[in-house]
Amino acid sequence: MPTVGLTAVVLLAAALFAIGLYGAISNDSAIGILISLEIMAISITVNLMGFARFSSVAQANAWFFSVFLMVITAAEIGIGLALVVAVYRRARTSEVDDLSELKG
Amino acid sequence: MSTIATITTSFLPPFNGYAVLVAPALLILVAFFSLFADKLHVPDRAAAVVAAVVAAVGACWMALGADNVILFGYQLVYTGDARFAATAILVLACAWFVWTAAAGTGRTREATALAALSVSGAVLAVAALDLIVMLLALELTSMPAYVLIGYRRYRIQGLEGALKYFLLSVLTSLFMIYGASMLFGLAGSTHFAELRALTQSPLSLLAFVLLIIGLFAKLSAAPFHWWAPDAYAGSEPWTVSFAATVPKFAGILVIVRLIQLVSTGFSLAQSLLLIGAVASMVVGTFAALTQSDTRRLLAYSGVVNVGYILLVVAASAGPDGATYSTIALVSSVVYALAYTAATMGVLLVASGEGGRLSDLAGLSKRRPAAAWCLALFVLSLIGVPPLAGFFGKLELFMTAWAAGQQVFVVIATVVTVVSAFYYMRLIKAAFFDEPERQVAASEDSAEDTADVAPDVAADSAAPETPTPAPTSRVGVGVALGILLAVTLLLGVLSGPIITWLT
Amino acid sequence: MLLTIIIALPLLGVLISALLPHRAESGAKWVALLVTGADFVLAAWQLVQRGITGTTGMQLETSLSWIPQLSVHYHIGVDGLSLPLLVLSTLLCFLAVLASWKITVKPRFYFAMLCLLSLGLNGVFTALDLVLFYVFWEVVLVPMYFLISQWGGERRQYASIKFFLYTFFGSVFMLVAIVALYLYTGSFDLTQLRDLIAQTAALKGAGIGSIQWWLFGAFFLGFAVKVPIWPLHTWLPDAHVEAPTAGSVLLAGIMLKMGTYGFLRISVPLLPQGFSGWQLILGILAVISIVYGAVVAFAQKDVKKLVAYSSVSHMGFAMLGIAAGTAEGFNAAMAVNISHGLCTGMLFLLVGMVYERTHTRQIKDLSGIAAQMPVYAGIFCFASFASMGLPLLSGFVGEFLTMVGSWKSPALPGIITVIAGLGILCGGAYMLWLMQRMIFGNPTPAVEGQPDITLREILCVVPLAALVLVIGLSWNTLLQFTDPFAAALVKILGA
Amino acid sequence: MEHVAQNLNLWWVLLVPLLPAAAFVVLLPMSRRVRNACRFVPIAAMVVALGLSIAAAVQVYPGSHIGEPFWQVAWQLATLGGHAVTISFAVDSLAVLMLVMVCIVGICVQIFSLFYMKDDDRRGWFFCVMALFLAAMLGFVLSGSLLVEFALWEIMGVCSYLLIGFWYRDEAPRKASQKAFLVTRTGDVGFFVALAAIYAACGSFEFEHIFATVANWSPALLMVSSIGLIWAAIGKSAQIPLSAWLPDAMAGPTPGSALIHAATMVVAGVFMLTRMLPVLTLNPLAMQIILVVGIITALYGAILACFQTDLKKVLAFSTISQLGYMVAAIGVGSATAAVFHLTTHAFFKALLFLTAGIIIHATHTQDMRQMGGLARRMPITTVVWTIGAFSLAGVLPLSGFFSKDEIFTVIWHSGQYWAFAGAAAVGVLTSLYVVKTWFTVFFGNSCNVNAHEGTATELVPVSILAALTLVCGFLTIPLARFLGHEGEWPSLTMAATSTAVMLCGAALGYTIYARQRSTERLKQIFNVVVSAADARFYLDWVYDTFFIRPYFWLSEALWKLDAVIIDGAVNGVAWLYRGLTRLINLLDARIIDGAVNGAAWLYRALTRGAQWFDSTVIDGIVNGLGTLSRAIGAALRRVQTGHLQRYQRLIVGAAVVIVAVLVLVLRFL
Repeated sequence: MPTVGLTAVVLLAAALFAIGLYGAISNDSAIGILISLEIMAISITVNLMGFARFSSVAQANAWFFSVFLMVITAAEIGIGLALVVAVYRRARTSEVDDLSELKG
Repeated sequence: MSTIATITTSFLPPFNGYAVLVAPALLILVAFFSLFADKLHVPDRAAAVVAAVVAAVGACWMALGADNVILFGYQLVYTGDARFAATAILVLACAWFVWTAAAGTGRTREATALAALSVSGAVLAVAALDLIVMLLALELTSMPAYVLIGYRRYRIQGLEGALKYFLLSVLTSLFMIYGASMLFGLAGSTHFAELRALTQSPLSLLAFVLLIIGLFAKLSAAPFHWWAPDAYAGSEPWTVSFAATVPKFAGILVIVRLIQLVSTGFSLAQSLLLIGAVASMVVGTFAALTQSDTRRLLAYSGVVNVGYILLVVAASAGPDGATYSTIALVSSVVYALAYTAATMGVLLVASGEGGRLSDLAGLSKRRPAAAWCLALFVLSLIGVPPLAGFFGKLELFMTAWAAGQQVFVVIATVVTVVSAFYYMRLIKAAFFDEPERQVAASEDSAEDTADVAPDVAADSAAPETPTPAPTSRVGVGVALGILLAVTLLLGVLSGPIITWLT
Repeated sequence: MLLTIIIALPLLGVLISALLPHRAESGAKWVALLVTGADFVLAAWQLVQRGITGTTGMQLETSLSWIPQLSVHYHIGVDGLSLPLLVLSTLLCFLAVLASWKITVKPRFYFAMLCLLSLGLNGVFTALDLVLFYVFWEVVLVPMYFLISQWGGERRQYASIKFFLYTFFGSVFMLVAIVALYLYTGSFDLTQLRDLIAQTAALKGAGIGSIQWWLFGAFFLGFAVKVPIWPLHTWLPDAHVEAPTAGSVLLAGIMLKMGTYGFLRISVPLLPQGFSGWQLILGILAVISIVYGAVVAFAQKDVKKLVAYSSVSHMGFAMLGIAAGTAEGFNAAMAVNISHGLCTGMLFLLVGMVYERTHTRQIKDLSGIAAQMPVYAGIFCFASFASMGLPLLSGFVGEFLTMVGSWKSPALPGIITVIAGLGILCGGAYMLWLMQRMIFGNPTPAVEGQPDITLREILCVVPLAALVLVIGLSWNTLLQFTDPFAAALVKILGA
Repeated sequence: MEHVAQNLNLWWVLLVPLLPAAAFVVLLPMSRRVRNACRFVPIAAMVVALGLSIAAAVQVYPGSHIGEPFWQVAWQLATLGGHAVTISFAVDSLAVLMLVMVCIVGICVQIFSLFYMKDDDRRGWFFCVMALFLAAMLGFVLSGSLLVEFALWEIMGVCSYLLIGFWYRDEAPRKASQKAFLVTRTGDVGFFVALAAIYAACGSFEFEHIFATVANWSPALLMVSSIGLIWAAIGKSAQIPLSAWLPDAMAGPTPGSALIHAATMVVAGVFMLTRMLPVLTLNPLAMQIILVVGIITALYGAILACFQTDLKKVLAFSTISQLGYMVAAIGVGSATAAVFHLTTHAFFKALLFLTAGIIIHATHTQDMRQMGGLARRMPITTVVWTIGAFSLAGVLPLSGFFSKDEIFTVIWHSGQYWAFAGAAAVGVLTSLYVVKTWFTVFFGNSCNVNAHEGTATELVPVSILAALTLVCGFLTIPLARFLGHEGEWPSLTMAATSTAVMLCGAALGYTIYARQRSTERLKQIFNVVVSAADARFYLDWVYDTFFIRPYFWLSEALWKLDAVIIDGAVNGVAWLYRGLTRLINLLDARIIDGAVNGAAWLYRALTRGAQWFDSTVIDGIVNGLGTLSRAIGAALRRVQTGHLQRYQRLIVGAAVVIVAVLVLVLRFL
């Protein structure tokens, strides 16, 4: 079975990134947006693993990078969910479109 | 690794001094201490006092520390300008902590903790010479800022602003991380010096653009500044004064350092930065003209000021930019401090009154000293000599002009003249307008107590009515005094400061 | 070192009077009086000493490096041009403090602002480095803005904002010109700039359209707003009417001189070719200012506005003197500067006194002052005749030398001198018309029963009157300072 | 004619002007009461000054040509561009003569005003200003440089302003003083230009320096300076067309008018012309102008004097016409004739004015129609008035005859016969109005019953002047020789012609006025001339319509220009902004509901902005830029709708646009 090349992995990562991006833009509910942001984060990790496996880059660096990336994403999700819950408790909705009081 | 050594040693002599990290470490300790303050039966504002002391000590430590400290194998390098930036950030933080200790309303423990974390992140970010460290430090700086914007949990605007700020920032920082990962993949290493050697290919160019776009969003530079007005208008001026200054200062340092070291490889870096600069200046000025809310006005003024800095950075990113890179770095750091000090000053003065311009009405009668401080900060923002704003702008425009961006400097001068119009409205409000209603509490604070929904879920325990500790005028005076000193002395002492920076 | 003391002394006044405790508010005026008085004594002592030894070249120079990277130096010095102006500035500040003895609204800030204004003015007249000059130029702007906006009349807010934006607009162009000069020659220092400019090839071209011409144009905008020259003068009447007495005295007495000082110190010596291109334009605008100011002054209903427009007309003479480009012309410009400062300072003090008593400035409400306040009427007539340009008084020195200078100047046609002569006539017309309506005639209810001039008020006016008489009688007391500078300037233009 | 040695040390002559100046300086700071008390100080000063001038006259006796000073002092006023400018005083024969004349008249007037002003509470101020005026006049006469002459010339103008407007409470004196000062200053504009031209030509103001270099002046410069000097003399000596101020100046106190508006100040113009004669003679056109102006003014004054009913106005117009004579004399180049007439005129005109003062004081009115038959009640005044009046008319033994005859001969010898005819006509008219006033005031039905003779203090100075008028006639020769000119008695034929002219006028006057016949019939015949005369030949009307009213209109118009157009452009911004925000709100409703992604919307907004911007530019309101930026600002704020989704789309849209732009740039780079 044909070996999977670097370009294939990068393309996969790019595709995943695009899916996540589209999800973030078109979603109405905040939770939906959070989930799609997570997909984008994962696509970056796939990208890193692709480079680690196929290109001559020092593998250790790639692993550090992806571990730190996961740390960052975990922190973001923690804060994101806290905010969404707080908003829900206050405004009884997590639909982003309803939250348009601040403008101008 | 050898190439890194040769490049960095070419201008940075090796010197192991991890002592420099004392400041961020202390700050993190303070954060934990303030989080558990109620367990230790310590009064609410004590945390802020401790944080202020630590920030002051950290600032002196940084200022007097040795030069060119290299840590973690060239990932964290405290050159002259990094140390100056760190000192500046710690001075700003100290002023903020003093103000919180003096006049912070309601629970300030958590705010102190968040701010301490954010400052430690910023202190690290200014010295980052490695992609991973940079990303980590930037995230550490901005995450507490999201929460600070939404600090008043029981106010929907604050939370809405925070949510918007959070979602948009995460989206753009994911762009940044994606670009960084692509660059890492192509260049094989995350260190800036390695990235410089990167050959120019469409893929690497795309990655670099994404990285820069992420940084633009962090700085609220135009096309990506949408979160700033809503985020700032949502929350209290007190929290905005921190969120609008320290993360932005760190972001400026990072983008300047990045462009200085990496941009030579990418010929398009200059045009990208120019687009960002002009867009920010134009959009920021026009939008600010019609604002009636202090925080929103300062948000757009922030966009404009970042536009000026991007102009200088773009000047140094050009083909012959190398000669101007040091002056560009110096002038952008000096201007960043001048701008952030003035913005924090204005917002701290406004924190005592309320978010909208009309709340400032009659300030000169109620608090004449604060009104005159406000006037001085605004005059510095306009760029009237002998305040810091003028010297910052003078150096910025002269460097940009010398580097060949004459057309954009003319645009910047016109924008400065137009900016005088909307900045003067702050002075007009403070000195000329008469307060319409004598209601002491401004509309924001009235809202704090009004919309406490009765049927709030048990666990979030309706916020105990904030026992308003007496605002000590001395504390407020000291906080504004620090910022005033920065605004006044930065201009006059710009000679020695520049020698320190280079 | 002494010059730095003279400049920085008002700073002491600013700090002390601003930081006085609330209880000791009335002490602020004494502090201000002491500081400005000492400042004046020091400056006058220097003038007398210099008078004996003569002032050729720069005196009392001190030069410290301030921003080495941009080669900006704290370089100050005094010569024939700036020493008289410095003494006039310190004198007027002292008299302004004396005249605002009855200020009760926030006196601490009021006198702090006056001292800050005095600091700025001293700085402008002694700075020999373009950036330092620009900094002091802007520093003067801020206290004046607050003086007008906080202690002014009804439309003070509009007037102060307009004053601020007009001057700020002008000074932005001046900054651009200063930066451009730096980029061409690499130095901000006035003394070296002249030969640097002469050497740089780029700035060689003469006549319209050359770079020097554009640079002169940019400086012209900055200074013309301040002088004020005809189209850019509309801020002056509003600012004067709304400013408090002390504010108007300083605004008209000394701040208008910053414009002409700028021309004589920066524009003409540094950009001789640029100047030759602009000479005719300056001359025409100056003559328009003279006649326009005099004619419009005739139609004024408010005394302060009348005196404000008279300032536009008088400063028109100074500009005509500069535009002439001859030795008599430059002497005339400096003579008008000093004598206009003295006469208009006196007039504004006197108008202030009437306003303090009758609380009205409308001419139709005031008449018959001679019957009610004879001594005041005498002094007012003296001041009016001085500003009309009566011989044996200082007004005549300036106007006469302008006529002689502009006639001798090759660049200006003869007709300009004749029109300027008509300007002098119109000047006489509005002054006489004012005296006839305000001083003579039967006292109106507003003037009825007003007390005559008090000793303090006389003390305000007597020094100015004495100087007007001394300069009028022996021209040399003033011209011995200005003539070496004028001769040097003519040599530069000639070369 | 041997000349007196030039090395006389006459420093003390400078005391003559300094003494009254000292009196002025002493009197000025005094309070009103003290100043009224020491009114005598100026009189004492003048007496000493008279003594000194007579001594100077004796010292200098045989005299020398005009312009050759016996003694001169100069000092440096200032250095202009390294070139020294000096001012100086010079004593020559003309100066000494004028010193004596001015001192005599001054003392007489001051003694007269002791009584005349005794019940006015500001009499101290009157004497103070008189002292300043005398000091200025004496200094003016002695000045050796044109600049000093100009300075003191203007000081005299101020003194006349203060004296005319002495009773400033009433309307007439206030208006008259302002009119006088402004008209004279109109003349001074000419002096200013002349001074500038002369300095430009020869770099100094000293007379001998000017006369030395005048030969090689450029004709244009010569023309400008002479025209300027003539214009100044016209202004000061109330010649046509600037003569309207002198009749109105009669609103001031009579002694003031006597001294200033008859004897001294108004002749300053003539004196200046005599001083600058060497410059003027080089310019034939200028001499012709002077002659023409002189003759016309003489005619104008004489005609109008005949139609005046106010006693002082008659004398005012008579002064104008006599000044016309002097100017005409200079016009034909003879300085001595002019100076001789100036001296005699000063005496008899001062005499007439002071006597008029006595009459007015006695009858409490200035209107001649209410006077009559005073001869019986005031004999001495009548005798003295007759001496003065007949000298004015030119009756044989009196000084007027000789000086007028001198002028007739000089005009005749110059060959300008039209001028001689004019002069003769003026002679006729002069004697006409002299006889007219003589009859109406002193004879006919006496309607002032309680008119009483003047007191001693009034009559003494008047009689001194009368004596001088008698004596001066016989001094023609010595006076001429004193001025360095070979004088001779008027030839028989000339004496006969001038007496004939006088008798003809007198006869005409006798027939009309002696028998109080009503002059109504005469008025119908010459009604056009009479109405014109009443309006002073419409001179004042010309002033008003062509100068004063348009000046008021111009100043109002320019002030409106200032307030509306220049200011309007600046604060028009606020009004514009309100108008445009309403327009934007209208557009606003349609944009929002269009769900457009960020990039496309931005593009359309810019085009609409551009199209809208053109419409404003076409209107030409450049200051709309301020409003445009606010309008765009408002539009931009529309984009900030608060919807998170929109922001995300905007960010992504922006990123896409930027990448696209960069890629395009890369391809073409």
